[in-house]
Amino acid sequence: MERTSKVISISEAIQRFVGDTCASLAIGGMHMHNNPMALIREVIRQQKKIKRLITSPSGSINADLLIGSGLVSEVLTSYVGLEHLGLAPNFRRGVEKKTINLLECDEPFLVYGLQAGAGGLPFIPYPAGLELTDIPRVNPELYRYTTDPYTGKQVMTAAPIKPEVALIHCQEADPFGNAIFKGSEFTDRQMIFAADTVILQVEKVVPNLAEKYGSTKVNVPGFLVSAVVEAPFGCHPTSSHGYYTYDEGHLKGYLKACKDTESYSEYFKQYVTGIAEENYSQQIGAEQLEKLRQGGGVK
Amino acid sequence: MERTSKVISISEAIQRFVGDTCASLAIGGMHMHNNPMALIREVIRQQKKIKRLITSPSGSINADLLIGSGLVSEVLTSYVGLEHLGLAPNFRRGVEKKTINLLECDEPFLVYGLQAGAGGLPFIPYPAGLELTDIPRVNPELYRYTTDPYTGKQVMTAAPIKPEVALIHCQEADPFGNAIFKGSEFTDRQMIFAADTVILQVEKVVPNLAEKYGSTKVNVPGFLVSAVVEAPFGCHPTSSHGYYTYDEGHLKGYLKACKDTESYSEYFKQYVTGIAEENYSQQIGAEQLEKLRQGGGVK
Amino acid sequence: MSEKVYSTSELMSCVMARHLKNGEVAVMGAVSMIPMAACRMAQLTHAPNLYYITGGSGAVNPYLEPMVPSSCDDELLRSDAALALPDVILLEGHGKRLDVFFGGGLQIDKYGNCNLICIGDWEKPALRGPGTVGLPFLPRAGRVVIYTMSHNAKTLIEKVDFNSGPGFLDGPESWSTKAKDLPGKGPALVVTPLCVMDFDEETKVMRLKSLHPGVTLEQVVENTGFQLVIPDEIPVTQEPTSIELEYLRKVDSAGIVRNM
Amino acid sequence: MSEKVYSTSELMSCVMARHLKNGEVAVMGAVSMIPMAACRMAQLTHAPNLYYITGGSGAVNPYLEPMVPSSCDDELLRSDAALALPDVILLEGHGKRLDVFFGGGLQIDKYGNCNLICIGDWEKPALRGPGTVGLPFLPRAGRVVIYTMSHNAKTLIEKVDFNSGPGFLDGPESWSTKAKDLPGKGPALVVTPLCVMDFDEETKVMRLKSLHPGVTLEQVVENTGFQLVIPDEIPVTQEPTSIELEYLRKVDSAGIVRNM
Repeated sequence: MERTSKVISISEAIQRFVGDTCASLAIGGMHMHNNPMALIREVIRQQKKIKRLITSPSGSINADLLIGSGLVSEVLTSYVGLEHLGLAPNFRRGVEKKTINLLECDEPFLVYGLQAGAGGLPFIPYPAGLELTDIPRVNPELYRYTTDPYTGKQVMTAAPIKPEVALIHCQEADPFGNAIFKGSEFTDRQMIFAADTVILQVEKVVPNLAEKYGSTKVNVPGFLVSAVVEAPFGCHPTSSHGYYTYDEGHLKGYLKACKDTESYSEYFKQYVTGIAEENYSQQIGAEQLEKLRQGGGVK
Repeated sequence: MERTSKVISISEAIQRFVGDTCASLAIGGMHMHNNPMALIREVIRQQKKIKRLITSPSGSINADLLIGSGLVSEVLTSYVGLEHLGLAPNFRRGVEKKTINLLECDEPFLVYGLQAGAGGLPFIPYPAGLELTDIPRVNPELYRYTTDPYTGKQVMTAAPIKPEVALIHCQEADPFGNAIFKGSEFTDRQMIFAADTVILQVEKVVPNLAEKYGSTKVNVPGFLVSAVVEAPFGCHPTSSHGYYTYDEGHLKGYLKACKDTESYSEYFKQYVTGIAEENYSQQIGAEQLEKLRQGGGVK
Repeated sequence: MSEKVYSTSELMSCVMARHLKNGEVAVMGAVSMIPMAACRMAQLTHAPNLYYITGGSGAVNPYLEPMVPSSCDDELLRSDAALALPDVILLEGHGKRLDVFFGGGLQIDKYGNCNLICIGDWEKPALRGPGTVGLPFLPRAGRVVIYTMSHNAKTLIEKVDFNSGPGFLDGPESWSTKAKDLPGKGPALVVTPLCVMDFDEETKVMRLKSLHPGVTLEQVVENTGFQLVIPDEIPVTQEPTSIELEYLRKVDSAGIVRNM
Repeated sequence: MSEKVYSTSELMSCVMARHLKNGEVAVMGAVSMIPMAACRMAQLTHAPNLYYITGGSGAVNPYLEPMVPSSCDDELLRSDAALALPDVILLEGHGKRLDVFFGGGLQIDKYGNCNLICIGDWEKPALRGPGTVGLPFLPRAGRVVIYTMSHNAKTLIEKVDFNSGPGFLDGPESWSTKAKDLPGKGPALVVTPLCVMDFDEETKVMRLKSLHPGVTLEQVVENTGFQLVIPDEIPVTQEPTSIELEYLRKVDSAGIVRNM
């Protein structure tokens, strides 16, 4: 008997593994790096509704584009922004105009919560001092308190996070879902361990991945992955660590396009809803992609 | 100005960084692999008393030799044994004859506890079901209970573990303590993150470690390390992943020597107290070491 | 009885391999040569999509051939992937990641509880065991496969002196009370040098499933320290097929399992 | 006033670099070009044993030259070591690992509390900020260095609308009550385009420490939304030395800091 490959097309992956209303969707990548944009664009094309969107400690265009698509009801996040390029326009507008519900949290909440979700832990208690912000006050559903049985003191807790689906970008995977992060892992590996269903997009499917890098570098075990999608340059306009850098011009263009409805819907048509994901690279242009491939470190 | 090297001799490392009575000593390595034996033998030579010894989830000759030296008051462990070669004679005797105090725990206690110690967390609550063993009953000091604030249920907790000193073997380090595990990390990296003071023994000091392996493989940051000791074959008779395999004959000889006081003190004289660590390799013999180097995988 | 072309430990490996289904995820701890060989063999025969993790090494799907005795050996890192131990603990705690957990003990009782801690009272043990490592996770594993090389009345006993690897606890009532919300379905199979056993659905007591070739019912009853459930019909454990043996020996070319 | 051979952001980098001691460990988050350059420059000048971690990348001691703007860039992985983000969170939670934590905010108040969440009421914000990421760890960092490119009365205010990065809380009393057992010593330094500030030991209120060359006291007072502590003598911030500038520009050959 042969092992079953998990490599399928991007449209099939989203069709099969994301429900029409997704209870909670975690999206990998941090700032303008390793965002699983190919999968995210396809989620928008297929108009999957997202009840709760969960970002890494620093969401970027991955979250902002989804929010801008109008598919997201609420967001659990500690940051959505474009780092040195500015604020995230759709996130900002959504929160200010209350078209999305915000579950305000901090970075450790996401890290502890995913850890708890991954390990079957009922919660994670915070180190002392982190209860001093105003965050627990505005998120009493998720931030709670219990007794430290060793000192008798009250401690703040993070709730477990168990995303229904996680969309993650890895640089390379074998056909069975075993995968690597060439550069930083961010919280992507935690999302993989915590989610019920994981869809991986990769730059490249590599049959003998462990031989190529050594097995200790391959720290995503295939049995946690439901589908592998090959999507070269699939992080564009964000970077893929070790493959290519982010497209600053495109990101700035995005920010500009977000300024009014018309130009935003033009952006949407041009890069998301108006084209199949298979044609996205072409839309950006081979020359531009090659330039981005020249940038970025740690090849 | 120049960076300060942390590379010192083995005797100086133990002298400077282990008190005459060490409140808690964590020792790395799991089963017959990556045991920091050179450091452990030196601790015995310098007759450092150990109030609490903390093992990985599977201690081996590292713990058994220390216990056999009479320097250990109590042990926090979930296993001390020689895997397929048999029980650990000094551990067994020590517990049966009550010459050591045993803090009985399970593997998750050590992993959760080190995690909590490393991260400033007050404790880690267990997943449901792990309270069903008899262990919490015999270790009520460390296993406690609190309320899950999300469900109202009682949950068992693991106490934080913060070793005063950790003795760890890494395959390679740079002079500043940045280090790698070539093969498995076991819980050694957690011990490094949880301990107040870390002494590393390495097969080799490599100046440009991150260039050699890529920085993401170098996941022990130098600022957590107080001293680096170069000790080639320093894990003998256990293995060093990626460098050499364990010495089954020697381990069997050790088990045999433990059968009576006379032969044990002979073993001690021959390999521990009777020689300087610098002469240990010679005592084993170059030919035998070369044979072990041929064994083992993942070079 | 004709000369056997396989050893008892090889037969045990085959029994375990057959129990594993394609697409499952299995995990094992120390001194697990028989389950390791079983997993790899299952992959090479009927279960190519089986995943297995060899204990402390964190190796996922080690290629094994040739296999090695230690569960933490670097040879195991010739594998599909490798996890740091804390990640394996996450998987074990999660409750829905691992379908099969291989366990065992110095003592195993009629409800499938395992003891790796001590014989006698914990305070004054007659024999101190090595410790329990990861066995407390058993109630969170899909199902538990227990094995031992010592099928005798001291190992297979009425009640463990110390419960360090929970099976059906004190039987059906305590199981349904204490474990009702847990992800684990409890012990499923017991493999010894004499026979294969499972558990009676009602009473949760260990039940004879098949006798190994050449072993009599009396032998099993005599060497079991509690009253086994004995069904009306007791088949003989199917001998290793030539294909099974071919793959098992490919995996175990050094004869580590064979000569146990 | 003669033409300056350095930019204000370069001066800010130098101020921060001088504040870092040899052997310390520093950490920073997003949009941290000035602190990054400061750390690397300090390593190359007076603090070769300084360690620094650049935010989400997990990079330990990136070689930087040439530096890049994003805190998660793979260029930063040309470094001594690199940690997965959850490991950085362990270090931040521990309380005794990090000597210096670089922070900032949309608003910074007189007690050094920072706000990255919103301007106005959280329920109906006039401006929604990006979010607070790791700033809640501030009370567990050895000391906090705050910086902002906007020294004006809207940024430096009496009290933050939302406290997402605790400084001295509501002042000496609340600090000594709520933070007495915490490992952090609170905010230590504030660096802006106009001046350097520290905190009065007694009142915990921000105090002018030095004015950047060419900046007047009036300018600072006018652009600060609360009553600063003004000492009797106010030195001028020491200009970058030629050695400092040489190393800073070696690190920042692309002029990212210079042209901020």
